[in-house]
Amino acid sequence: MSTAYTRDEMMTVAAARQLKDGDVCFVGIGKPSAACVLASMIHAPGLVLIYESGTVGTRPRVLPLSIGDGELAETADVVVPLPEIFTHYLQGGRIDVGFLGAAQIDRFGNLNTTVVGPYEKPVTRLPGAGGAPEIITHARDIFVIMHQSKRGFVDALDFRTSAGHLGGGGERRRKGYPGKGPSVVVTDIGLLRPDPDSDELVLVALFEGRTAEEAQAATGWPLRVADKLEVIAAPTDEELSALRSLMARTDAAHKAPIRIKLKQVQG
Amino acid sequence: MSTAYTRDEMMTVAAARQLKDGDVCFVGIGKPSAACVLASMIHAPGLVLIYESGTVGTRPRVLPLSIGDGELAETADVVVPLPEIFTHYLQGGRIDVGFLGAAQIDRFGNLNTTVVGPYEKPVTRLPGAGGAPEIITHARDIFVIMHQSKRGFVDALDFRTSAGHLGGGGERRRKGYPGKGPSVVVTDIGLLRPDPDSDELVLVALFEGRTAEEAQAATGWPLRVADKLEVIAAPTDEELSALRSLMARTDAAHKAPIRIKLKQVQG
Amino acid sequence: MPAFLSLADAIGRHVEDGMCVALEGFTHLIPFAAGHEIIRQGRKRLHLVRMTPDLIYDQMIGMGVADRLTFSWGGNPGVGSLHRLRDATERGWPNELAIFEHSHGEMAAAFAAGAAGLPHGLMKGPMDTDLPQHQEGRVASVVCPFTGQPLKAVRAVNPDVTILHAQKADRRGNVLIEGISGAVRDAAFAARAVLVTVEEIVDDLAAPMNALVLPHFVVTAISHVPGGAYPSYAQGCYGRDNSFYVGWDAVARERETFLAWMQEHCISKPDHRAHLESLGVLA
Amino acid sequence: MPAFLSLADAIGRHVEDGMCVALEGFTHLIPFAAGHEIIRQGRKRLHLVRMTPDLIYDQMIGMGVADRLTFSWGGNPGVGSLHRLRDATERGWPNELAIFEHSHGEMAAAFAAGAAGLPHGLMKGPMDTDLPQHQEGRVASVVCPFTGQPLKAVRAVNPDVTILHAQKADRRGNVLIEGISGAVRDAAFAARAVLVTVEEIVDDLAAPMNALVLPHFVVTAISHVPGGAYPSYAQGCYGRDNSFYVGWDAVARERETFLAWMQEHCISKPDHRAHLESLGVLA
Repeated sequence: MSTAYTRDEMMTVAAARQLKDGDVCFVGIGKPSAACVLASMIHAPGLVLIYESGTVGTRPRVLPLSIGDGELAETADVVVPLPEIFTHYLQGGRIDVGFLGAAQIDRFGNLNTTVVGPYEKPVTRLPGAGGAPEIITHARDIFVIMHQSKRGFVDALDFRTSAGHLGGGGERRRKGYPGKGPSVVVTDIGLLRPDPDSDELVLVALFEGRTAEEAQAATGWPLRVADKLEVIAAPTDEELSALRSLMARTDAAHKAPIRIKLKQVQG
Repeated sequence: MSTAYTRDEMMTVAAARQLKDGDVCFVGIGKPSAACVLASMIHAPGLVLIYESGTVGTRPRVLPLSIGDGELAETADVVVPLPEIFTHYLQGGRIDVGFLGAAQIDRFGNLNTTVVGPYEKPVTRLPGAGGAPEIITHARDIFVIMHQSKRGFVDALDFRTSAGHLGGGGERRRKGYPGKGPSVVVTDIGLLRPDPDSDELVLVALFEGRTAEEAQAATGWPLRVADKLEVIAAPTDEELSALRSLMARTDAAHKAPIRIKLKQVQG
Repeated sequence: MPAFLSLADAIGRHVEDGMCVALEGFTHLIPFAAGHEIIRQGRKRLHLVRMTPDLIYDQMIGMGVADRLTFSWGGNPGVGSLHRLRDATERGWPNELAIFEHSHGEMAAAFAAGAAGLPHGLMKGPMDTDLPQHQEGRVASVVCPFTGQPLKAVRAVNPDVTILHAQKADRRGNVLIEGISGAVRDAAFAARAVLVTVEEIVDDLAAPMNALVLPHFVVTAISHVPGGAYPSYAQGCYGRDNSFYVGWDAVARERETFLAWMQEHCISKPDHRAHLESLGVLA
Repeated sequence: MPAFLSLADAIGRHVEDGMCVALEGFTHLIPFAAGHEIIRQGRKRLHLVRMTPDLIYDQMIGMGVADRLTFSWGGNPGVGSLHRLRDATERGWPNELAIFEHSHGEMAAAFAAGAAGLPHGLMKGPMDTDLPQHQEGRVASVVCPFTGQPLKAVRAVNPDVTILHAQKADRRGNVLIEGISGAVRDAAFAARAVLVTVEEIVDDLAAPMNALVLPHFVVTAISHVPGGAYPSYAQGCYGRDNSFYVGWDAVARERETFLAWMQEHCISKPDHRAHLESLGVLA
């Protein structure tokens, strides 16, 4: 039996477990980053982490706050210009998994990170696309991580920033997307996976102590539940202690004061 | 009065004099390279030499045999991937002068480096285009250096590898080429420049001791001669001694035996 | 060869009202000092271009220097919204701001095409998103003449001026950039003029053979502005001040606190050194 | 992660008759050892791709391994012709050789498009040359949808196998290339399989942050072949043997001397080390 843990910790651990050793993973900032770094510290030491800032094969010891922290460059196998990440790595078909977050997701795994409300007169203006449309198109597989709530799991997106399974029923495959699209959505309640025929996201697994009703109540469409629901094991002591020390190191690093020593002109 | 010198030396020195200090120069291998390196050692220390191998701002102490000798990389400000040379530097409009040689040239400065005789059944198969078609299109100005002979200065090219002034009479300008095309052809007899209206190459200058008749006899079309022919001064002692020591260093370097020490696997 | 100018002179001579200006640097090497100088000099109606607007564009937009923004991700990384950017787009304060939005891949393609002298770049799809409805004249469908495959054409971006921060320049004006470079190389080659602030001016760049060096003939002016990327960072010189990014959220949330902060730390300060002193971040 | 194989195994497993194979490296880091191994293993009907065929393709073509050649400059740099290439194209010896000719800019665009997963690259013109008459299906005119400007489309090149030589690999299979790199990065990313011969296998590449590194997941197999670029060179390891290039002219001019040389120095030798010994170039 393991220690007490938070729902956030469970979500991050479950997300980390999705990654296989040796995967080449295009990492989104925030929760995806925590999951990927955690995986690389536990069961997937050969996981290759690529951030869109241009850092390839990076092994950060603390989580980056931004997608371009110095930590990512210092621990990378190589740092390349950002356009090369999009042409040679992503569009060139070198990425196994893209790991993304979003503000809204619909039943077919389409994502919105652009705007809530109308585009021209937004209720909430979100940051926008970033690299997500290209990641979701080209990475062979896509994992999504999001807190489950009716605000985020919506019946209809306000804006489709990134194409998941489109209208479902194999539309994405028929259109010849290079990558297969979102294959799992990790939430703070459990896991959703697309139905192989309809592409509709189905609740397939629950974290210990969570219920299907809870998931349905947190979803803006009538969420289907798999006949047989897997139960996800609680975080192991190893996972929890790795995650917590990662978070502690990260907090300390982000709070460390920056002091600048100005350089003078030589000679 | 300067020392005795060869026609080749005169040609190289005259070519070098065409270059202005500070020019950004895309350098072809062979005679163009000798002229450019010589210029950078004498009157144009700020000449920026770019070779298509990717070496930018190189300052070779010996002439490269190939366009990608290590000397070019070791003395460069930076070495970039070759595609970047063609996209960012050449097509991007960053080159002042392209300095080229060729096997054949016609009266409008069009060049052939591909084939003598028919393309499918060649009499002589030449190396081909290399970067010349792009250099001649995009560099703001083009200098050509070639021994003058009826074999090289032809009435009609067997193959147009690189576009000079096309059919003349401003055709190149009308077609919107980014660069203005060949503005001078340096031979072992003198200098040819295009007529401002017809674009036809006209003999405008002679080296000491050479004659217009000689030039006409070495040209495969009826070569026009400018009303007033400039006479090019003989190489100065400084030019000759710089050129000769450059050539001596180059000879020695190219003859130095290579010995390889094989590296073993570590550990 | 570039001119070596004070930052005030470089901005004064090369950045004019109404210009298209890109301050680039992807999280790393963001030219904050140059952005502040543009604010101090009161430029107006700029068309700002940046993949990630970040705090420097939040500040510039909040101070009313821009009426257009081309971008692909407009947030405070790892923190939340850019409140001044949102106030401008959602409520037109301090002025209306037209936005030209892209994905990162599109912006990279647009800069790369601009750098290569091409009118557009190419991307492979499909990408069924709602963005193209808002990208008229900037994104179009084309067909490969060899395969018949549909492709996306993205119009090139060619700023009037690109402004960068870098670790070093040598005395001939060559600029060395080490670490995360984002789209800075392409943004520089795409621009008509390139201004660079640097941590150091040195006799010898000591650059590795295959480093990212902007050669001097691509650079218009160089200004010696140590600390010029703060609160962004300069690899090998100082780290990113993540706590500043976190703290900015509260400063920028309301117009009044924002204006007061800008007055105290930017407008009233003669230069970047004084700005850094006012923040207490000098060692 | 790439397999660490002997060169004979790497070629034996990954290069098949009839494949499209690019041995790249622009003057620098030309994979001579790998080319010789392909000759030794008697591959046939290869479609060889290289910007600059150089002596290694002269040798391979003369030994009859290829029936197609895609290239942009086919000479012995600074020396003259590639006599075996000319004998093949002009007289069909030892077999007919179809040539697919480009300019350097086109080849660079074709490799870059291939690396980026695009079916074609773009170039700006105009370029009124006679080449397009011989480039059917490889070069086409297209029009920019934004400006109406005519552009040149160049079909992507995607080799079945790209073969490179490099200074170092680490034990995870990351490959470091220093110095002139030509189109090697793009030729590698454009290929379905990538074989690399290296001077050294090390624990730590000690690569500068922004170096040219091929990450291990792009590399299929690595073979430790010190001296594998000779008579080309490996920056920091050994220089280009210009005298070999000069001397090759006389060797390759006649079929008999060529065949005798290949027999003595390549075919009859078990591996690259023995080849180098036979040339007397080992220190």
